[in-house]
Amino acid sequence: MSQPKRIRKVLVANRGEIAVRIIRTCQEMGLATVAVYSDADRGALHVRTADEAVHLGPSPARQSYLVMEKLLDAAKKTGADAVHPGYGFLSERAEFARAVEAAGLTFVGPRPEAMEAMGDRPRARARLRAAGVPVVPGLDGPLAGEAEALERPRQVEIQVFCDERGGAIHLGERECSVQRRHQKVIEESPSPLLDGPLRADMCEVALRAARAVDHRGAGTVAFLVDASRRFWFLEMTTRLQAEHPVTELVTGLDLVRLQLEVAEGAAVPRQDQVVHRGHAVEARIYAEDPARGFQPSHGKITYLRVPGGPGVRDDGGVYGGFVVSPFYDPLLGKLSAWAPDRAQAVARLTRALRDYVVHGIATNVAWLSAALSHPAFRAGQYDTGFCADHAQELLARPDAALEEVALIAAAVAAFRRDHQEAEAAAARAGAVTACGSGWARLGRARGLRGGAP
Amino acid sequence: MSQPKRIRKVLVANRGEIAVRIIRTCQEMGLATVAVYSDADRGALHVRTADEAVHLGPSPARQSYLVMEKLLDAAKKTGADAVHPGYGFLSERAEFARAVEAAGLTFVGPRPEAMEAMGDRPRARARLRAAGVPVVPGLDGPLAGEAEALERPRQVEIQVFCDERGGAIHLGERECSVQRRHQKVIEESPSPLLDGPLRADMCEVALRAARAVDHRGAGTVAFLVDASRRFWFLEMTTRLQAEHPVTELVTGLDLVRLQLEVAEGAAVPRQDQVVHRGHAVEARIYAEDPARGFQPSHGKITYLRVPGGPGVRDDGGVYGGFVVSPFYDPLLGKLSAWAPDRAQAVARLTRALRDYVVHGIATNVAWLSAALSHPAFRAGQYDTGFCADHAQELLARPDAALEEVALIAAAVAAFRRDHQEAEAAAARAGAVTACGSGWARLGRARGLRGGAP
Amino acid sequence: MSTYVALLDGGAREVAVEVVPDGPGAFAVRLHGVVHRVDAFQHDHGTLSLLVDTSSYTATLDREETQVKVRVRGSVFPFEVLDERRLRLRRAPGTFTVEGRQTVTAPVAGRVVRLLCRAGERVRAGQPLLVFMAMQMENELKAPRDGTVVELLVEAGQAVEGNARLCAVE
Amino acid sequence: MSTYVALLDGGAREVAVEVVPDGPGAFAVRLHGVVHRVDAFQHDHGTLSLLVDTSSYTATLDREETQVKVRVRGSVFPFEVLDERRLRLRRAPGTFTVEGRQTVTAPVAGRVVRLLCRAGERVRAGQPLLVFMAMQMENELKAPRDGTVVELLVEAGQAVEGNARLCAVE
Repeated sequence: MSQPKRIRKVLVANRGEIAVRIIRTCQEMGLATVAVYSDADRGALHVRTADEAVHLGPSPARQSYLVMEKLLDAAKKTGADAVHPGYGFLSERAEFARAVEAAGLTFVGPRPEAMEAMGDRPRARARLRAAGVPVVPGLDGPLAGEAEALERPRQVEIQVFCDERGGAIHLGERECSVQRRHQKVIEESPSPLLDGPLRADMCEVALRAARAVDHRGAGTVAFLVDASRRFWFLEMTTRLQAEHPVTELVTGLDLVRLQLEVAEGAAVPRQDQVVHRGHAVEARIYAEDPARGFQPSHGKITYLRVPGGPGVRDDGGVYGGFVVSPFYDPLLGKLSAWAPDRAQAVARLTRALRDYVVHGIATNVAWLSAALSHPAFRAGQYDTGFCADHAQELLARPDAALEEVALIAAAVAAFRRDHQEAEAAAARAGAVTACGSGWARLGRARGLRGGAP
Repeated sequence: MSQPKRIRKVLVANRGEIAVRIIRTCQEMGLATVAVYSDADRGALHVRTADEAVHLGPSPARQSYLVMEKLLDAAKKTGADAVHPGYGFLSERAEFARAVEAAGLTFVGPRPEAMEAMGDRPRARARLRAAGVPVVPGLDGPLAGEAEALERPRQVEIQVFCDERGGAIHLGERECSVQRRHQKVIEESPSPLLDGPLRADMCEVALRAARAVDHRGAGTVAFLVDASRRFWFLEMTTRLQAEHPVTELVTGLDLVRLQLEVAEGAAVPRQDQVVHRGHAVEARIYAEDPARGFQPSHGKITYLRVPGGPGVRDDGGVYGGFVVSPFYDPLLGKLSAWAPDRAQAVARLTRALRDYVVHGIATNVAWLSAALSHPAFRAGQYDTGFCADHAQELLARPDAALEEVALIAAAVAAFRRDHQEAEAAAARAGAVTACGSGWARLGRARGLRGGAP
Repeated sequence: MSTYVALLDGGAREVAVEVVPDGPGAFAVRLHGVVHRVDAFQHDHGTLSLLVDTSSYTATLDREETQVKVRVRGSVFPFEVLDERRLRLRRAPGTFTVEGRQTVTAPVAGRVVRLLCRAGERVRAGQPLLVFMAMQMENELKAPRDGTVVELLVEAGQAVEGNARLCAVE
Repeated sequence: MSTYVALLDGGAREVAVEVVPDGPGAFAVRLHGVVHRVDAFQHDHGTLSLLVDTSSYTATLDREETQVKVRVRGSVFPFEVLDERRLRLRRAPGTFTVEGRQTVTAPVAGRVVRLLCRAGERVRAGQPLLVFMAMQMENELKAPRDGTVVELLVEAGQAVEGNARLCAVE
């Protein structure tokens, strides 16, 4: 067991919303932060939020965020004493964890051996089966097609946390069955499927799995649950998950703080200190166009207004004025809602999505609202087939009742435009100082009511 | 006891952040909403957020938000069946509550008699003294100077909730001692001053006061607490308080939902169902300039970015592009943070304020950060004299360590400007289509790196 | 009063909307025989806050020539909006192109900077005919239809009044 | 390389800052004898993201002529920034006003639209001397100092090259 050290400056080896998320907790803990960025991310929010920032290289991740030596150089240059990998990129590369520790820095994550043990899926499954963990049937060899092996499974994941001192706790489950092409879109905790005994069973098995690989820090044990409520181990991720906010909302814990504390050698809380309260739902806001086959959307976010109010949490990675580039995952941020019960939490998230305004690029906000409002989702009766089964229903169709409003809007706008053009022609007097590439612009500047009372 | 009715459409007789706050809960409950607005507020957020909006009249409140007949007309015109008064404006005018009920609508608040009983302070005090409530000494007659009558008091308020069926519960306290000229600025719950026995005593007395005036709905019983931890009744407000979010964050309850449910005749939860968890702090974001004697600041908000992340709640009443008018309270919104303990909650709110970006008008954001970072506040040892005692310390002074950065910024900006002017002179070729009132503008458009990767 | 006609469902449906201004930002709008009182407020990030009678909506308009896409509460409506003149042209029997002699006039008083066509020249619809300057800004005036420049009434450098006839295409 | 001098504390302190461009958005900046590598990125809502060596700052600049207020992390620094030429003028012995004959030249090639002064006329600093047009835009050129128009070298309508001498004030 390596001797954990006090952390003072954290290099966040990631970008976007998760980098911002990690920096926020570091700031609350009084830790200095170092961001890294590629060419495309010079103007990104995580660069502005961190105390320091180091340029890695060209925009493609393999020339920047995935180049271990560049990250280690950045840590050295800035005197960082810890590296938080976030999720994706290098977060599950044992080689990177090893290199970080070899450089005398703290890797905020599991030991490289545990990462290797879990990274090699067939071996991991064998090891877990030996430890008494039920593994998805008939899947000792193949790496793909797990979800297809069971009929209409649900995907339920248990958040675990282990420390260097042998402490291991769970923080309950996350229901992750709303997936589009294996990409999670909506997550919630608790799962509408689980009852007390099933939850207790799954959490116990999850801890058994974590112990079997000598896990340290945050980990997630994913299970498939079939229609008869039997469950099988699917995989274990040895890092923070994107959907960790739902667990934070329900337990009141800050998982990034816990990660950093465990990395410094602190003990995890006792299991009986973890108290669950209410219900949380998270929706991932993607820059993609559901009407065009969910094609990613790039370009400048010309206006952004995120919702707030009771029980709403925004985990954003962008800002108004930011240019979304085609190089990375199109996740703009995550919007979550907490409430005392599931119905209120879903209603709250639906309300909040209504207030989420993004101009300049396409997003999946309307699709998310449709998904949350779908009867199957409202009833909590959905599985990993939800998105595919209801693909057509979830595509926004115009609400016929609003057609009149749209007609009025178009007619009033046309009237104003015509009117302003006429007005502009009469407005030559003050024209010398006007700026415009045509006459209409002058008219618009003078003729519009708006922006001032 | 009037027969409460099912509420379907709520007219919110208010503006700004509290109107938006109320509308949000109505949306979550599936209730239709009606906003009202003055001339200055045509573009306000509450008008855009509500399902319907009715114009009241000119900008001054006495010609719009304070004109009872106009509000009743608006309710009639839209078929609203309930009126939520928010705070301020008509919220504590018994006459208004009476007129609303006379029109056959539900007033979301106490019965007019209870409002009158509390509105007449000397009589209220006599009545409460008779009920065994300790009243600020030597203050039977005068209405002003309560805080001055005690030496260095703290102001601690108990949130109570009563229903039509005789149910009365408390939701714990709010510490409201950070006040500037009797205007609260930062509130927290629980109070760092109270221990279990003192809290139990104060809550019990608060419920006695509420029962003495036959209160219904949300109420707040304010006490002054002296250095020896003795407490006296100061006043009772019979409406929602601006600082209710700290109570919501700690109890998990939605106070506006509770108000609406009680107005429909529902019972409040049992006292033992109210569970307190963690600590919450709220800061009020004002459009005012601390460097100029806290003079209100008006004009267009040219850019707004509100913070998010774990434990942060934004209750905003404005948006980027909104014009803050001089007619009303300069409160732009409230920023709150929750965490498992006080130190983390304060650190979290401080972190969030760092990310609060408002351009175009002056705000008190830097002042709030200074107040939260002050040793007396950090230690929880402050009273109603805090703002005055530390007035000089709380005014932001430039951090000398940043002078070099400012010099570099100014020099680089000057260099770019000069460089662009020179470049523009050489850029005549493509000039015919350029838009600009001077040569420099053309150069800026061409010469700047920014906004795109 | 101005009347607009919206073509919906690719022209399968046609709806007339009459607009009468009624004070700053206010309009009376007749649609399907019902007159609505409409208050329109333009937010500077490009959305229109509309109060239709008492109902509050936020509309985003995405316009390209006469085609417009209107987004209201997550619903998107694509249609074409024509004013009376354009509609009349559209309704010319048998064709949907601009017919007859089209005269190009000065939009405001100004000066002809440059001629880009000659009398008798064949031009395509949209082709620039001359550069016109007013209020210190140059604009190209374009051919309203395919055809021949049958009249050219001005020369480069000439000052003209607003509405002055400049040339004609037929 | 450009050298700027910042006057702080109302002129009581004077700090020189040298700026050398070093690639797109990048600069080498010498301050107090230390050279910093600076990367500047302009956000379109008017703030400047600055990476000074590795440190990340957001600066907001509020400029009025040579006076500038720079806000960094809640601290506001007011100072005056002069370039070398302005500094030389400032340092002219005994006075801080512009001295000697000042020649007004054409900023770029263009045309003199109108004269607003006559030779021999007394003018005040900042008073418009003539209207100059280039790139389809008009600009007023102003008197650099109080004094007399001692030379007037152009007339209305005249086309001139960039840097052409137009008039002089002394």
